[in-house]
Amino acid sequence: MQAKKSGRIQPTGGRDSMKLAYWMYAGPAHIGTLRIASSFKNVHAIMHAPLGDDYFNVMRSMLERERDFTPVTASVVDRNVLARGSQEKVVDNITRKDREESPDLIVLTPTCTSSILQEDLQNFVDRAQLDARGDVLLADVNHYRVNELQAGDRTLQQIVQFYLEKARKKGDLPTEKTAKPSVNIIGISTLGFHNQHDCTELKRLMSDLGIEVNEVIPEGASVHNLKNLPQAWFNLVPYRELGLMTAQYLEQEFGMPCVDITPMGVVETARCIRKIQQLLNAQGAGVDYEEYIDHQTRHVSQAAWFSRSIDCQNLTGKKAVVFGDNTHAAAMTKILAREMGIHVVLAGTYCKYDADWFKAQVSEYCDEVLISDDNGAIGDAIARLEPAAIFGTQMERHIGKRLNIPCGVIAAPIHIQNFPIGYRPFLGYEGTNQVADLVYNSFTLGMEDHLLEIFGGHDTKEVITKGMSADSDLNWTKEAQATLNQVPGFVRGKVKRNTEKFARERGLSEISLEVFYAAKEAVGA
Amino acid sequence: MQAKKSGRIQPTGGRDSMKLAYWMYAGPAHIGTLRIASSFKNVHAIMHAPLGDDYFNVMRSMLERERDFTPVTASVVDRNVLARGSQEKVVDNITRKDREESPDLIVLTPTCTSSILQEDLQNFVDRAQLDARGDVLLADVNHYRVNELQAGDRTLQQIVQFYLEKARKKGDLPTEKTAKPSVNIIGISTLGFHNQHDCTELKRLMSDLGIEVNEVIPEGASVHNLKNLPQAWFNLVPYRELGLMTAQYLEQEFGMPCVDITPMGVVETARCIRKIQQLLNAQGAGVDYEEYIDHQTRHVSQAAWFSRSIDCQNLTGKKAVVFGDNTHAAAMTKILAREMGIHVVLAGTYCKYDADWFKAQVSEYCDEVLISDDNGAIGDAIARLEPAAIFGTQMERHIGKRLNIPCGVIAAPIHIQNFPIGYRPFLGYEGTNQVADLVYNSFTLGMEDHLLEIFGGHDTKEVITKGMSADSDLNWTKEAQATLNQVPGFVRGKVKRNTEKFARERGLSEISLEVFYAAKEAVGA
Amino acid sequence: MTVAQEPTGLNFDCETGNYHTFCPISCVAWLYQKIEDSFFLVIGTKTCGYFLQNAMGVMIFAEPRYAMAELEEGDISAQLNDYEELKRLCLQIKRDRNPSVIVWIGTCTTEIIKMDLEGLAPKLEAEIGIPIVTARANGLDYAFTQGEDTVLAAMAHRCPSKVTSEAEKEERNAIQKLLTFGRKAEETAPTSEPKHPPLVLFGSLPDPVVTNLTLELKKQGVEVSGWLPAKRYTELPVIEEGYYVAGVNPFLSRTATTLMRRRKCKLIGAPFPIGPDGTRAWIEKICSVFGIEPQGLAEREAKIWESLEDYLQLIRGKSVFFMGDNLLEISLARFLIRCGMTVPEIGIPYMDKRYQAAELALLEKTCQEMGVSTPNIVEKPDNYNQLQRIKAIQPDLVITGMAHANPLEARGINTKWSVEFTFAQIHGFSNARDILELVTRPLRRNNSLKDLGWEKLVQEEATV
Amino acid sequence: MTVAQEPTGLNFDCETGNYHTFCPISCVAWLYQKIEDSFFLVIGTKTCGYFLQNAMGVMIFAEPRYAMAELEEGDISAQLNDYEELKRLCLQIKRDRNPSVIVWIGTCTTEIIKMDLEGLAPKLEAEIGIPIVTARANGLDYAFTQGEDTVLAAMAHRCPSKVTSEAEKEERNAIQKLLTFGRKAEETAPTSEPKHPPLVLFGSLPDPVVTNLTLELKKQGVEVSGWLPAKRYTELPVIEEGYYVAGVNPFLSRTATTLMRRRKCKLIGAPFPIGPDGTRAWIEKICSVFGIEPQGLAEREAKIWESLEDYLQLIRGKSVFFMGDNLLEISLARFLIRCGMTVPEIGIPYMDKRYQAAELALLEKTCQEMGVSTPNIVEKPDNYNQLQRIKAIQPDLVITGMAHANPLEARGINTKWSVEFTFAQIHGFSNARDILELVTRPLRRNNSLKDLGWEKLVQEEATV
Repeated sequence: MQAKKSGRIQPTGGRDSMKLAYWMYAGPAHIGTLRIASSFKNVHAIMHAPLGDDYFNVMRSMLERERDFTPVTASVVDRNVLARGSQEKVVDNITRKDREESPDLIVLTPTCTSSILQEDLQNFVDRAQLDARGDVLLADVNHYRVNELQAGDRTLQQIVQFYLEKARKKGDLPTEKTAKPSVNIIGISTLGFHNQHDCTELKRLMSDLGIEVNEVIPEGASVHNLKNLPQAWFNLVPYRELGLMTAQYLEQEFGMPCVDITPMGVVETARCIRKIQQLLNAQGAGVDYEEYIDHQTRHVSQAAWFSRSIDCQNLTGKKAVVFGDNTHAAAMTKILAREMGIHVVLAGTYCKYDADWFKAQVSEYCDEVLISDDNGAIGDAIARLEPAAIFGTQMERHIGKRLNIPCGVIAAPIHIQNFPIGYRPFLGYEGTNQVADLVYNSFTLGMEDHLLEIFGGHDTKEVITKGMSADSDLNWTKEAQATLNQVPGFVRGKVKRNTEKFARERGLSEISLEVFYAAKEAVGA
Repeated sequence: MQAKKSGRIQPTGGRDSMKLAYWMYAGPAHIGTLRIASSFKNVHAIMHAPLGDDYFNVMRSMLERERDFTPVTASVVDRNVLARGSQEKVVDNITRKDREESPDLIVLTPTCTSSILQEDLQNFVDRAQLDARGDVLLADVNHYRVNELQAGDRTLQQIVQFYLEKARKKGDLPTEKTAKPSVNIIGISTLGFHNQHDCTELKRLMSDLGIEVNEVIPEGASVHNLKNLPQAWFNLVPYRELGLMTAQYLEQEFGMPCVDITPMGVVETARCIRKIQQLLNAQGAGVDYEEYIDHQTRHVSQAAWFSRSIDCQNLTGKKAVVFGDNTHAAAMTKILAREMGIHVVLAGTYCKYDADWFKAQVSEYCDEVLISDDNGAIGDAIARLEPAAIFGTQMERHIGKRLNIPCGVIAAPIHIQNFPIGYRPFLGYEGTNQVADLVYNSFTLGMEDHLLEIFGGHDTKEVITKGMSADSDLNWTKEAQATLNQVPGFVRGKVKRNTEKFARERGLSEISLEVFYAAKEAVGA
Repeated sequence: MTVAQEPTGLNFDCETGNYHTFCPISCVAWLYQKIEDSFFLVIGTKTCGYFLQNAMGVMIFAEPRYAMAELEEGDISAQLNDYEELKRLCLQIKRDRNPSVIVWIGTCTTEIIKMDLEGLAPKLEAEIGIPIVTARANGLDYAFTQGEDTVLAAMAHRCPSKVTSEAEKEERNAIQKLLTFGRKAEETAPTSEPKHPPLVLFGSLPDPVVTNLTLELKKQGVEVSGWLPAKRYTELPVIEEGYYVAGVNPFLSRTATTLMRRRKCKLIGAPFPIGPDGTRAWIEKICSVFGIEPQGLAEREAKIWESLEDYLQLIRGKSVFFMGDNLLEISLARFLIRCGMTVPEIGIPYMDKRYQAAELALLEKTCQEMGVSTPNIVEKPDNYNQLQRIKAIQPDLVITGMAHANPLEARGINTKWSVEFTFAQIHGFSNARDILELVTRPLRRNNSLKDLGWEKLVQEEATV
Repeated sequence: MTVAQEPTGLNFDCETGNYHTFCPISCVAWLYQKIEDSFFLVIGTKTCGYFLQNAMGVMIFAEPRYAMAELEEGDISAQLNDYEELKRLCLQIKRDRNPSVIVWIGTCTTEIIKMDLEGLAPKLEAEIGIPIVTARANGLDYAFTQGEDTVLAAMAHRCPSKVTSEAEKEERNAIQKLLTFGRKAEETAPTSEPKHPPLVLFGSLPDPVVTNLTLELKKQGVEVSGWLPAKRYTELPVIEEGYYVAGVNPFLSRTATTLMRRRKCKLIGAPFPIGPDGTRAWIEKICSVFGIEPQGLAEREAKIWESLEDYLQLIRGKSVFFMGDNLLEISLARFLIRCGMTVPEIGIPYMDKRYQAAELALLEKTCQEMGVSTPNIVEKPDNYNQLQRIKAIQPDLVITGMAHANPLEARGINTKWSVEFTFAQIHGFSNARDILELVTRPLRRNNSLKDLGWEKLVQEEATV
């Protein structure tokens, strides 16, 4: 089937309307597919797309400081290709790459743009497979219905299923479990948020627990080894966004149990380990990890002690906003609220497609839940709530910069700062330490800035009264305004608002000193 | 001998005059002594001092988030004690503590204040020793001649010598070397800059090299084990400020060789390992660490690759100022200049007592060397040089905040941020990773602030011209000023200065656009 | 004078032990901020300087309006001329900062070497043309907050006794100006003479608290003529013989004595305006001296108590142990007992039973009314002995200096830093919430940890 | 027209391979900064938006003056009315930002679904009262920097052809104003009519570079009447039939054609003012068209070369390979050959031999004069094949897109990002240093690493 040159795809019932977007929390679908394909060893992706759509290669090379060429080639769609149809070019490029680099697998994906052409790409793949020595696969995602995260989840499942079915057909599928308890770690991928260090930490954790790591997928995995997946005793899916579909497939087909508790924070790490213990013992392992958990909690991880220390006491009741992907936003909300006594006024996620899970996880730990991928909505919420700190993405970090609120970055979209060279896992026991530092530094460096602001003006004889926008329907007397100006900058906005609310409720149009103090007594403004 | 109640101590030839001090890079001598004493296990210090001088306990408890009570007790000197003489109180307090907690050793130290009394404290100690079951020792330091670092070095040596001589007298001194190559790591102490993580990293390094750790002192060491020190094949002194006197004593008395190359940075870590190899092979070990060094450099540490990567290329030739203690300032200067191609315009140390070593280490890697403990001088130099980044102490970080220059903290004076919960060594191969992150983030976060500054003003239709103080003897025409204002903020000061210099050299009193561009061409302003 | 008699129902003890407080030179950390045109020069050793830099958490403020005159060996050994050395530094300060006053803070070292600061200051002041105030805030004689006492006592000497020009009177009366600013002309035009003798309050409080307390008194018809210290040295209040004075802090006995003996003022001895009970008692006492019948104070206090109920529920019936640090202990204990807590022990570095007489009497009365036993008041406690007592008593909360907080927490004992009460705004009706916010924070935090089953997390770590 | 003939001595090749450049919508990243009262609306998919956010490194600027109109499934499937949808977004932009112009950037998607932006814009412009300019900066037809070409070509239509009021003339002539501002009245009072027909320059350059090039021409007696684009949309230059125009960037062939064909301007075909050689040639060509004898240009160029000597020593005799990215390749190669380098291959996404004719001729001449062989010019190169050639040739430097830099460095090949030349200030005499600063940086850096013996550090890592 040739490209429909006349444009518009068939109506599919979509009702979303054009959106004004300044910022995206998750990338387009093909990014997810490419992350999976290029995480595997010796897998190549062919991107059927116009010039300029192949910036995935730039992201991988620059953000991960990757030493190797990214195994993704754009089969360029230009005006000529559009006119002639792209089948020949795509098939040529697949077979050419098959010859040039002998990949085990070539994955073909369009982008949002080329998917509009509604070409029969499966047919392209079938044609190319005739000549290619390696496998050829069309990534099966709808580029307008799913985002990067969902597409990645789906592509990983698709590749796993492909190789397991292939092995089954060949009668090449090992059926026995490994002798010792073993695990597949599913969902570690290139351009994932701190994935590399998390993976190291998870491997250490498994080693501590006496569990062999059977396979880690997709990062660094060979598709030839996928057939060995069912030999593991269980699957561990640390991130909710990537790997669950694969784990579900493995559970359905091979009855493999799955642990999908993210081991982030002291409490959740313990819960994850206990779940593993339960699954292993159900298979006759007879392990007891309680002593290990206790030892790690009290002596190895410093996070529990940090929670009890005076530094953390001073954070008690401070307000924080959390925003990110499901995995990190939910885990962070629990850590802040449950382990550190910090008041989470809002927890939010941009994973709209999985909102119910998020709400169920965080509702008891926060005042408000926000499910949105509109950065303006999050910015407005932060400005309204004026938290003492934010834990969010790079976007929230910049919102915080504008509002002068410190922000610790806890989730993708990824940024080069999320590929530190030094060891910075978020998961496992060392992860609890790193998170404790992040929390502490976010609050205290914010406090330091405020202190500098307060004391900075006292250097000279001339005392400069710090200005504040008199943007209000209420009239502040000079003395009340002067007193308000003495309130430290980081709570001044809140005091002002509460005082005005108090005045409005009482029908006062002027805020005198007396009103100011009365408000403080009444509402703790 | 009773206290000389009438004040002033005897002239000792000191000629220093009263100093106006806003900031101190190193603490007073007794802090050094207390750091050593409280690093050991089951050693108690008695501080003979007025109320308020015992803030060491606060520092240790707060900065290190120490769970245990700091084993330091102030024997309070007040008006009554002054009047009656302090011997009885000091002796009572020593013997009381000996009873209460049975420490192996009690170290007595005065502070700057009480040392003026010129009491015969050795006599107090001798008296106390009559009743005490544990050992009692007077820290032998001159509180007006040496600072925290020198006092710590001396106290460690004094304690080591005390126990080695004691063991020798008792005929209790093991003389044989350990069967396998072994090392004493000397100089890890409480309130040391990232010492705990450095120690972990050094132990891992020694383990990788097949070297047993014989003793680590003073942190966590028992004085009973000091007699085993000579069994090690060599001593490793990672920090120049603490441990060298001990190592020299051990070399003189027991012929133990010492490695005093700080393993910080890829090159110096390799040099340190090669020196160890040489010492071991001289004792017949027959080790070859070249392959290990190569593997670590190329595959484990990411720092060498970072140096070659595009991120680091963009730092080439950028200007940096380095300031800190000898160990960290020298190592950092070498890393920046030699491993990263960064232009170190000034390297400085506050370790005035050891200035020659510093000059010899860094001279070839920087334009200028500054030996000073006057924070004003360093601040002025930074303001003059306008580097793109600073690597210094907390003081320089604050200088940088004022001047809007990012600063990575690389040296004491310690601050709670230098006691991270997450793993952050400066030494060894993981240290190279952490340092690379520090360098990269310092430069790029600085750049980010500048970019925000540049683009921040473009949000609305109204373009606000960023002000700049017209503080100059030269007259800038409006158009030249406007063009200058278009220069990015972070180099504007430099461009302005160079242009004015150019104009002055040519006797021009007005800077027109033509002069502005002529200056750019002539001096690259 | 109006100071009350010493109470008798309380048990006082003096351990004269080894205890920890911050050095009295700490006071520069808040006084330099309070007096905006001042410069504080601490004349001492590296030990003093390093303390200010580290323990006070002020290391982040490069070049604040205070510095160390660091005594070197040459100074100690008297080889150098103190006058010339201090002149050099003060001229540098004049050049760099040009303050309205330089406050010399003497230390233990200047005491021991008997440096004659009081003798040098007038001569140098005349020579360089900047007032120099000297205060002996040394650790041989004083503890922590008493440093403020030494400075205010010294400044009490500098308050003018008569103001000549109207302009100066205007400047000196800055508080009155602030409070009337913006009012209609007719309201203020005939500067109504207060109906009572002038009243000056002493004690360094943050400006909003100064305004607040001044307003509270104004509501009762009491005009405050001035505060010692004022926001600026040039605005120190006029003090004439016969003026009434009242303190707002329990650690200002020396200032009180100076005002009484040297400036011939009449001291109003009252409980301190900390907590709604103390604030009410303080206002009532001042009113009573001036023969004013206070209006609506009981209702006012009741309303505040009502607004505190959410916090009170957290602490009622719980015990709090004061290790002793900042001399605010009696006032805080009295308020917390009124809140429903019990107090087994109040450690305190120094106990002036005369200056604190009214506060001690209120404490005793409060214990009776609340039906709890009176606390044991231990002057100059021995911290080691206290830790043994804490281990035995297992109080619900220990208010302690910074050195002991983390180790106590590690042993499952809730703590709160005493120093926070020094820096927080705790005076007056409105700030009662802030005290309870601090007091309840460890309880709230550790409650939430307890729900998790983490209580034993560090408790078994070690024994006291 | 004055465009030179196509040169013949160069070898051109077209691989039509799979190559990487940035998407042409990138141009919004610099154009929204250049035109300060503009708003750019990119009408495309998530793929476009994520590109702008990530690859252009602009993710840190929340809410800059550009945004995505993100096409959702409903838009693609034509269920929704494009006009209504765009109107909704543009009204929102008007409300939030109130720009002087909204530039619609069409993308591959709008091409494929044949969204009629050119048809919708005039209607919407009339309805909402803000000019709407449409540009088809899509990747089907254009590469990277050509995005600017599409925008400028569209804006060329919007330049007024006649100015009525004096006030508007004043505004339109902002550059002239800038240059004469501050001069004495008599110097400027009789607005001296230029001695040549009006000249308008086109190409987006940072303001300091605009001023610099304007000044260079002024020195020779050539007045620049305006720049396309100007700092503000409201200051777009007047263009009348017969005006002369000259481009400053090699990727503006469509703008040049539009100015010639639609606005009846005369194009001055010159090498581009990049490097001292190019800048001199550019000025000379403009002067020659106006019959002006340029003064002191040879000395000027010589002096610049002299000042570059420290850099030249680093690159003389070294080879540089252009993989091809931003269409600046010919100009940069010509300058670097003049610097003493050799260039085996110039990859370039698109080669307009007519518009670049003078530049190509200068390249050829430069090669002859420097005695080096002419580069192989490869249009639409195949990156995989290029990597094989690089492996064979082992050039001293590869100027490449961001995707290939780190892997090449890891294999011991020095690289420089081509994109940096797009963003740096490289035009005119003064900026020649900046080009060499960029070009030599990897050489200087890797020299210093080489001294360390670290060369083989990653070279053996893998083979190309």
